[in-house]
Amino acid sequence: MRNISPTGADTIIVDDVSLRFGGVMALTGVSVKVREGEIFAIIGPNGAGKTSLLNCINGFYRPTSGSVALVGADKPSISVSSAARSGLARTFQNLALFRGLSTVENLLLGRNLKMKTNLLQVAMFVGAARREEIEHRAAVEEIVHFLQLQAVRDEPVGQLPYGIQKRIEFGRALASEPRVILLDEPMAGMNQHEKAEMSGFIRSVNDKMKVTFVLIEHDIGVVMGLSDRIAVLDHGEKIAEGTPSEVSANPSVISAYLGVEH
Amino acid sequence: MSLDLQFFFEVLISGLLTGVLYSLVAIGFVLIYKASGVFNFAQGAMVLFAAMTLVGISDLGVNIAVSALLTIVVMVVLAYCVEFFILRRIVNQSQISLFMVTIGLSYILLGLGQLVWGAEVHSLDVGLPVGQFVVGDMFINQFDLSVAAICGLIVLALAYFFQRTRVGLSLRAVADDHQAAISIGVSIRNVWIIVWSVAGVVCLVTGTVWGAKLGVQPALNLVALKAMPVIVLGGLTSIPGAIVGGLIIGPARKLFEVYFGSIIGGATESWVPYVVAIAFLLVRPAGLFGTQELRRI
Amino acid sequence: MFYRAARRLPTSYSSQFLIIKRPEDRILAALAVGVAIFLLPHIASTYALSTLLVPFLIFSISAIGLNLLMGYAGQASLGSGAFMAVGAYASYKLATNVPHIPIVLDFFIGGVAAAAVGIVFGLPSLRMRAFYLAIATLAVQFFIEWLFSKVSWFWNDHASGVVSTPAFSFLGVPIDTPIKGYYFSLAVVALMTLLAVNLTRSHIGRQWMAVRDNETAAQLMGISITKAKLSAFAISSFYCGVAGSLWAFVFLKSLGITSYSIDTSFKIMFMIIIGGIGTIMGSFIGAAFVLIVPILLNMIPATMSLPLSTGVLACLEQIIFGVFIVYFVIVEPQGIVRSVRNLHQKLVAWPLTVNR
Amino acid sequence: MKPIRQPVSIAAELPALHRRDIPGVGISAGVPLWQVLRANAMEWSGSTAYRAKLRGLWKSWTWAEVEREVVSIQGMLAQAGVRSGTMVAIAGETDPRLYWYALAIQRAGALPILVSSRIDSSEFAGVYAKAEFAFFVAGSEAQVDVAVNARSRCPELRLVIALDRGLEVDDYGGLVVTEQDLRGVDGARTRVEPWIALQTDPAVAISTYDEAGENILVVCSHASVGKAAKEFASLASMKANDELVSFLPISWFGDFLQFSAALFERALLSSVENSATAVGDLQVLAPDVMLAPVSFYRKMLSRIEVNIHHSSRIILWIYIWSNSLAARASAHSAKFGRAGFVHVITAQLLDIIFRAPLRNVIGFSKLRSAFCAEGILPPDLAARFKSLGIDISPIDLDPRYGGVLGSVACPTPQSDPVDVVIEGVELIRNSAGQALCRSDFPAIGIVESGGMIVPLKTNAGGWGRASIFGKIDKTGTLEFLEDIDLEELEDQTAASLRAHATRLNSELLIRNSIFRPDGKGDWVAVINPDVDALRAISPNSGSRYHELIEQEEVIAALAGIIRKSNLASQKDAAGISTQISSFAWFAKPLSAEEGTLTRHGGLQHKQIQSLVPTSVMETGSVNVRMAQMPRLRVA
Repeated sequence: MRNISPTGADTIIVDDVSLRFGGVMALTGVSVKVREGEIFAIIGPNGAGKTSLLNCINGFYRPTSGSVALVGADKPSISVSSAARSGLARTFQNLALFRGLSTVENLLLGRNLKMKTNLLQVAMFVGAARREEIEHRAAVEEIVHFLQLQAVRDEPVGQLPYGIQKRIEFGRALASEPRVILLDEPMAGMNQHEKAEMSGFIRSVNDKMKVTFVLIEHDIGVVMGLSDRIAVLDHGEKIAEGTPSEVSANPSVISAYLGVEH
Repeated sequence: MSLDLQFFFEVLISGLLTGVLYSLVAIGFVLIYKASGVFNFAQGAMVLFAAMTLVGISDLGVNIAVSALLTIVVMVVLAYCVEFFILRRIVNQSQISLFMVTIGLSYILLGLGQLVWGAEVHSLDVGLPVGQFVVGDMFINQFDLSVAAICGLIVLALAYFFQRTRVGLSLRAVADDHQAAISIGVSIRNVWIIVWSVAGVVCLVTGTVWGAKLGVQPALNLVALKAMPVIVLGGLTSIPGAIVGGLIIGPARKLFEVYFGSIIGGATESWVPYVVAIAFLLVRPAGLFGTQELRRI
Repeated sequence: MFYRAARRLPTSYSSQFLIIKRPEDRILAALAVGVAIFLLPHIASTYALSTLLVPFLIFSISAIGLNLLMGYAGQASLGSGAFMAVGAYASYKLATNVPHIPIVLDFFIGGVAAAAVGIVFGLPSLRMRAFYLAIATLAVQFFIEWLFSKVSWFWNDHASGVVSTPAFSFLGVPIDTPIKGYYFSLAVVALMTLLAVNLTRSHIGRQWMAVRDNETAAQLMGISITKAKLSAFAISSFYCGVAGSLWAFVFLKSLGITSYSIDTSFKIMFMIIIGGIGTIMGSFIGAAFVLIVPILLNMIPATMSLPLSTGVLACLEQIIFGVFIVYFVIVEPQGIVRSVRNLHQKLVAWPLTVNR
Repeated sequence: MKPIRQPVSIAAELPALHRRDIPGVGISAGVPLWQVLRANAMEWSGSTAYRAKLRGLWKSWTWAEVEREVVSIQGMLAQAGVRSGTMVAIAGETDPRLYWYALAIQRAGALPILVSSRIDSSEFAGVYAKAEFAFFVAGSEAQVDVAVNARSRCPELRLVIALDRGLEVDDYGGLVVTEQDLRGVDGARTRVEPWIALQTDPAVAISTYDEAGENILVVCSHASVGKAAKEFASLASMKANDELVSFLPISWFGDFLQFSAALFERALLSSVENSATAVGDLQVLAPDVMLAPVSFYRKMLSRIEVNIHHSSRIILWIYIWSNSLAARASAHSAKFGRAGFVHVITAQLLDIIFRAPLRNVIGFSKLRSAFCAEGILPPDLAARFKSLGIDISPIDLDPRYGGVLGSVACPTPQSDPVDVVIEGVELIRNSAGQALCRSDFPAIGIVESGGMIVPLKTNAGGWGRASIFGKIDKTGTLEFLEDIDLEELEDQTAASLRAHATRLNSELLIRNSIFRPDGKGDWVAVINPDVDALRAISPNSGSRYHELIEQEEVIAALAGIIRKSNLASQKDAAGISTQISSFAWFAKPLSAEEGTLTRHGGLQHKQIQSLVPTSVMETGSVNVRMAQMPRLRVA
């Protein structure tokens, strides 16, 4: 349980967002405020609309009604790529890595936005382009070092074990030096040791690099230990929000979620 | 009724009828795509192959009906070979590489056909009526009309096959969801063989019709290329789509050719259908009746 | 064992940019280049030069072009022949109407024209996937074929559709003999290969591969899909365009739309499928393979004195190509270059096997 | 903390360092390592000294650079407040800078305490309790976190110097500083006089574990470090510019040994990137001399053999054949005392067509001499490596003994004082015959003429245990007691024992075994049973190891084997017959990774204690082994 709760300014403001797929309401009137520098968890039974909410936040879905705002973004994040430009990184429940590419290349793509050289310079591949490659490669190596990925540096990520791939995806999110990272079940299908490791990484990135996290996770133990505040979704509606202790005390949560899950 | 309006209608109708011809080819595509998820570029080659076999056999002095039966046998064998040598070895590969395979297949069939039956042009007469109806002041090509009829028959037959017969049902099951189909005990390989055989038969009909129209010659292969726009326009997965596609493309190209083609040098049929199709696709990337696959995230 | 691993330590990231990593291979490559420059043109007969080597060089350019588009950016295209045509006709118009600008510039502009067309016809790729796109590119093929067969302005309104290209010289040297043609195209190939390699190992190449592997994730990295795809189309078409010009000016010495038919497009696609999709090396191997096989086919019966008519041979050729395509897609989707790589790894690991 | 001795200018000692024709030889074993480094820097400033893979790139440093670096580090540390007598803990992996810090700390007359990089915060606190260090050099962020978590239990801990913070920034309220911070203003430029140590002064303390798993601190004097290093160098016949690879936590004694040996012989010490990449990096580095734990050799071998089994039949066949060949050759040589002619020829051929390429691939292409520590390489492994043309000699390198002056625990003092020779140090002897001592100043490793040492650390008035191990006169030269040692037995006994070993090891139930004298002229066999085999004969096949070793059937079976071996030994005409009076085994099973014997575990089991009188084993084990140090024996 983590009791220090950062009182940063709001970074992500989800205001009364509803999302409809045909007849189905994926989200109904969800409002969430994520504070700067906190680890904010979204929990809820399967099909509660957690991922949909995440997708709204970084612009995969356009809310049917309501608004999502990323404070301090040059422009409100309407599209995925503009969200990326305004410092929003994201990992996926079922990995979205570039399977054909090596670990380093995947991480380098995380820094893609920072690469400025144009086509001609690149075609020559001398001077600026070369320097840029080297500089970003060095930056990527820092992440390789931090996440202990040295052994798989040049392996194509497609064949790597699941846990490692999850880590690489996290690293790719990290590589873009984002303000906010959205993690969709970062520890799905990991064993306890891997989970501990992963939470360790998340924690230290949050502590030391002051990155805000919004994460979906099913392992209640992990969530309680890791997150500052938790929002609970059920059938597309937010039924509770607060510190782990508050949430776990909340009867409606227990009935809607914990009761079901465990 | 003024002359040019009448002329317009003549063109329109003949366009519609040729459109039906393309639909015939398109149906073959759709069948195979639905069942095995393969975009069968070899369709044209199969048409040619079927037609050539038919002609070749009948030239040996065999009764046309018998030789048709023999051809069907050949097409079934072909279907089996395709399943054995290709389909079962190529599971879970990217669609585009499946596409490549069929290009290869089309080369094989073309080569084979010409190797066995020779490359020269055979005329093929299956006793379809030639000459013109006269409706009002309009001339309508009987041949095309009968072709339309045949096409309708085939569609009905297929509809029956799919809706009523057990095979047809299992086939639709496969089309909907391979895994599910397998899990309920449908032998997917048999289904593939069947579908390709059925497609083969459709090809035979198509080949016969086209052969009767243009004579049996390697150029028939290009029929497939002509039919491509019809397919993508109709959406790869729906037989009605294929028909409607044909009915749109056919007139479109005819009309364009007649009214504008001459101005810009003619012979515009080669690309106009494509432009039409692309125009459609830009609006509906999955074609008219196709189902838009959701973006997974 | 045939390659030494011991005490070869990378001391800078730029050592990662080496096009050929292992010194042993560098020696081999140097040898190959040496042979290509000094030995080959002198031992090869004029026939071989003009019907094999020059076409090989030119086709490998267009194969590289298509590979950049299909192999790296994952956008299927059946229109490479058309783009070649665009390049050829553009530089023909220039060479004939504005004779005083150097031919190389003509070729370049030809490429640029092709690139422009490529961008226009690449637009559908933004909406369409896989073979929907392939079909769309077929439209290019047919439209261009039609355009250049109907609109006589493109070949200066000559009577016949086939016109001879003006003789040209490079740096004052008239490119008239096969050898000169060979050297000229060799130079072009070398340059364009280098550029292609640079692109593929840069962040732009990575963007293409990202779009190929996972479009969603690519967007997430802030990659503009539009930019990536269109740039791929543009550059690919540029390569094809230049190849087309060379084909007309250096190889055929004449210009006719028939030599840029859909069969050409298919041929180029076969080259990269057989050679190896997504590798520059593969483009060369594929080009060589696709060009050599028919010649061998024509030689075999002659040597074995089999009574085979040319028609039969043509059929056999078709069949064999078909079989090759099927074989490679099914058995070796990464093409010949994969087998070469495997051999390479075996040599490195000998006497052990490569542990995968 | 008041310094024990004032710093002296070292100008006087310089000529001593110059007198040298063969590298390394001239430097006497007692010279502190930093002086050796400086000598190297003077004579071979240009040649490469260290190599490490940082962020995927290989960086290398020459002797001169390292020397300069060490000096500047000392200056930096001096600024931070490191004085003579200060204790500085170091933990980390695969970064030569860690060693440079050790050197700089010695240069400052302070004591580097090498701590395992895998240590957790509670253990860290434990180490701290033994040697209240105020400074901690952390190799990477992992160690920083450990220290930060343990800070509440380490009141005196002033400063954590982080060598590599990776992406981290937080400084935990000034506790954690990076080198750059420390260098800051003019830290690098302040040059501090080096501290001249006696060879008996403690050079380094290594935090390790005794056989009971207790964390202990082991102190080595400059003399013993030098001696150990030189012995290793001579065993490995190291030459200048040889390449060594070190890839383990800095606190592993074998690692430290390679480091010091490399210094004396000015060999090039490379370190791999991390444990995961070790095998791959090794292939690139291709060391000339290698000292690794058995586990690592096992890893290598399994990797190779998996490959061989997946490779062509011919290769596999050759491999198997060469294995048997190696076996026959050794048998032959054992019989006639020399290798057979045929064997020699075939071996040569094999080496050309098979081993050489193989060695090249697996990264031993340049390997000249390889050693494994942490016990003995199981004979089968040794044979298989031999068949690859790689000879791995086990060397006995238990950190408890390799270079130990004393080890520490702090029980309450007992009665019966003994006379004190050094003023300020009071010594008593407790009932167990252990010597306890108290000094009225904080002291480190002072030696008393009675052959007694005081603990690593005594607060004024604090007591600590010490153990008798040998005599040291006032001049500070050590004189060791005799050891009962297999190698020093007359050959026949040794041969007969070896025969025993082969017989026992050939048994299904026994993986391997060693022998200790039982004090009555007979021998105790300490055996390492094969758990699965035991299960096979046990009534309850499901039983766990500790249950197994209680079961009558099992003990009976093993006793039977021993008896058989005894009979065989009697029948054996050649030489005298040695008899096994009793056998011992372990409370804990040894995993395949360990697979080796320590000569203590057996005693932890009551059944065994009944078999073997503890006292006797004592003579066989702790004290006497302790006395004979630092000695590397090639088994």
